[in-house]
Amino acid sequence: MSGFNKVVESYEEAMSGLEDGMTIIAGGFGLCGNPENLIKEIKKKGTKGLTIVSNNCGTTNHGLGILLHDKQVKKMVASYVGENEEFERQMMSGELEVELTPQGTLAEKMRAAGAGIPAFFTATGYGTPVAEGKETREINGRHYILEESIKGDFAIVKAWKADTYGNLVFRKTARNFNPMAATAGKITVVEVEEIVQPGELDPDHIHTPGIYVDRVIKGNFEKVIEQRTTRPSA
Amino acid sequence: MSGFNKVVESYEEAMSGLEDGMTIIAGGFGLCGNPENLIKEIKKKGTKGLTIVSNNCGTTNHGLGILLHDKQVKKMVASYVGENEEFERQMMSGELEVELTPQGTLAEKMRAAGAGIPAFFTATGYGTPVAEGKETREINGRHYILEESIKGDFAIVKAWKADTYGNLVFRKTARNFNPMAATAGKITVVEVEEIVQPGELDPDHIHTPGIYVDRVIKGNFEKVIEQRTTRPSA
Amino acid sequence: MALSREQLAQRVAQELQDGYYVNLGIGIPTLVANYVPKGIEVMLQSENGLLGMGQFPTDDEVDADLINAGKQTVTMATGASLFDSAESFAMIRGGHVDLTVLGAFEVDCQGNIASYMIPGKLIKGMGGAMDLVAGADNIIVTMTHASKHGESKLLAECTLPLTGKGCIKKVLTDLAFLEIKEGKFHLLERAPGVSVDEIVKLTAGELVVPDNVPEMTFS
Amino acid sequence: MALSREQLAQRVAQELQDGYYVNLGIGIPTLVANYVPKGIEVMLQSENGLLGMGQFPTDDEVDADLINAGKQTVTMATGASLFDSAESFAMIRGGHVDLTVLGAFEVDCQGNIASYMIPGKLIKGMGGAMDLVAGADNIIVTMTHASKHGESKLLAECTLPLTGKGCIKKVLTDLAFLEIKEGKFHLLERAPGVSVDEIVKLTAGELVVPDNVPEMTFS
Repeated sequence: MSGFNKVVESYEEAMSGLEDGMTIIAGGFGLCGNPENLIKEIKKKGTKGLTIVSNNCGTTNHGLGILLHDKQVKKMVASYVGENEEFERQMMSGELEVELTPQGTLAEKMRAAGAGIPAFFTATGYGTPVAEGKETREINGRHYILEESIKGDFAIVKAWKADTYGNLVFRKTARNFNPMAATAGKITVVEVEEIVQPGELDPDHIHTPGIYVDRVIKGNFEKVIEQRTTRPSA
Repeated sequence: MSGFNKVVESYEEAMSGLEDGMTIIAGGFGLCGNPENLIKEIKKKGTKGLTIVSNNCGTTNHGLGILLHDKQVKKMVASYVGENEEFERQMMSGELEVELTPQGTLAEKMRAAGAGIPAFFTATGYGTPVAEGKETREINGRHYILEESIKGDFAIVKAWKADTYGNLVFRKTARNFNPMAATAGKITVVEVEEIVQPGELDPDHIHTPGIYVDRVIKGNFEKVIEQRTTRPSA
Repeated sequence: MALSREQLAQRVAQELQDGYYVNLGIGIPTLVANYVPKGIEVMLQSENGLLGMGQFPTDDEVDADLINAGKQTVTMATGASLFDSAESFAMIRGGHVDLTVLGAFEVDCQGNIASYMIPGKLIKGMGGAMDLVAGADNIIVTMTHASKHGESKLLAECTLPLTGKGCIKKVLTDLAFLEIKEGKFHLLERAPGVSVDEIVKLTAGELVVPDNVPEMTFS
Repeated sequence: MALSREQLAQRVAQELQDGYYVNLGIGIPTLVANYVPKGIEVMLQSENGLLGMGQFPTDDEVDADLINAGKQTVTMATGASLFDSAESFAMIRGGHVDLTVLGAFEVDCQGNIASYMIPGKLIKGMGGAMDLVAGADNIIVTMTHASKHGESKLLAECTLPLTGKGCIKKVLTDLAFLEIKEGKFHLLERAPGVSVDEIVKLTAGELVVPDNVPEMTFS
């Protein structure tokens, strides 16, 4: 690697340095825009005792869900359990530690980590189990709780296109948590559908500047659809 | 106005409702990307006792600077005084109240206001005059101060293009504070170089979704350059 | 007669106003989109990063990269915009969404809502619901008035873990449309053919009943 | 001989490493861009919303919408990206910039820096400087060692309002390159032809002088 070329050639290289007990921030909303091949690489590596921060944990057989089978995950920080029975089972049985976090708070925690903000106040979760043990404060007549940012040893991200400098463009709702995740990893690894040369992406329309990105790899994606819903053709 | 059509035809209409003593959040970095015609309309209206939140106050004769001449501004919240002698003079003499705010903190205060975050911790300004009277806290061995969000009665914004629904696209470094300002106004007014029909802007590349925007007007722009620096042609 | 799911959606749709940005939760709220009154335009926000959600795609239009918060494939309406989750919740938490419609297990007359878990039985997670109820001024909760066993879901105090505290002001059930204020439920309308007595019987929290309770009307 | 402005820039440039993202302040720091060592690529961040700042434009290229933090017209380098001020300072405050170079009025041996105002005389404002010094691990302050009147600017304690507290570890003056640690200045290098005695005389804060203080070399 030299200069700003961040392209790596193998998934092994992409995830090198990942160790037992680390924290991983993962982009994706269910199976939409999830870094599916990076997740498969983690499964293959067999890394254990992971803390995973992601909106949900994929489905039972796809996405992050595949890391639950071999008990690679010690703790999940997520907003949603639904659509993954194994997640719910391990949570109910106490095998898996779970920190249920409101979706907006989760997105903001990742952004804050990347932006040097260690904590922020939010109304979300005030007076609910989410507020337990957290500082509360009344500001201008409204109640808020203090939430802390959340940083990962690794961030795993799925983008549509990258240039070799790691500038990223996302596509449609596959963007979701990916841009924030990209800012919150000590090492940020991105898999993309297409790698282009620097200068090919419009600078005004780069969603994630390359400064946040450490490694880029081109992958092939299955893109499983969770709820295929259609209307009849006219 | 009906449905989501936010286009107004006159600057008078664009700034209607502005009253003495209100707070205005303004986009722009010096004269780059500043809502110059909206500012001229405020001068024309002669509204007084304004609090203006903006990175700087234009120059002595352009941009927000023109509101200083007739003492329309009671208070400036800004990061930078340089390049505007009248600003410095009024500040030194005490005629103008000034809250000097670090540039990144200012951007974050606007974003926080739009995002429902009343306050956040930041390392910026710890141990400096900016920290005076503010709560400090040590988190993971680093010192932070608590900064509050800042909301405006009006936000005035300059974008490159808008569709009639108020979806915005900015151009190059004229983006600067504009997207955050757009989220922080009770009434957000945007002037643009071109208005297009809904559907003409690529949804993946809209910088500010129309939900933040109340009024859109097409303007003609002088675009004064503060420091024209060039290299010889090859 | 208790309202059908479709009627619930229809009644909620009467609350829509021209130019509203609306977030519709999973389930009954989603159906509201089918009953937008004539002459009115609304724009649907999907918290996974889409403003201007369109109808379901045809087979040819299906795109794995374009889903709603229920993870269903969708399309975009004209003038739609796409953004990341932080921006999406900035909109929601910053109070920019005009109307939020969502379901619940229980509400109480303090405006509390419980919707995301039943300890020991069911853990779905709150998803974006805690953000939605904390961020919006204008929320309509749609739910059945009572359980299948006739237990009221409109309580003096919620028994399940809360999704939000003191944030609900309007509840539409299959039997009634109610407002919550000053620590009480206030009966505004009743479903066609449903008696005030029945509503009183199935409302566990304190209920204020005015002299005249109009029936809902559907056009 | 005291270093020229160009030599200050040259010496800072020796600290650049391949792949560094760098923020250069107004004045001398800006000149660093002219001395990037051969075989090394760096990318310049301009805090008004540009990563990958290029050279000044030709007359034909001048664009009022493309300026740097000093409000000078600039161009973009290949692979540049543009963003808003919140994103720009997220980069800075989140510690993603590898090296920050900026000027100062004073620094002291506690790592404090003063650079944005002289009470009663001059108020420029801090601009992005407070964010830059609070956000970066790797900062080089460039300044003259003493005032025209021979008053040291490397103090035991800053006298002017601070821009940042305990955040400066490296200072390059026209006379010396110094490190700040454990509450002391440590002399690392001296400008060619400048004696250790002269540096000692013009350093008001406690200064540790090793047995051997090499002269800076310029290629």
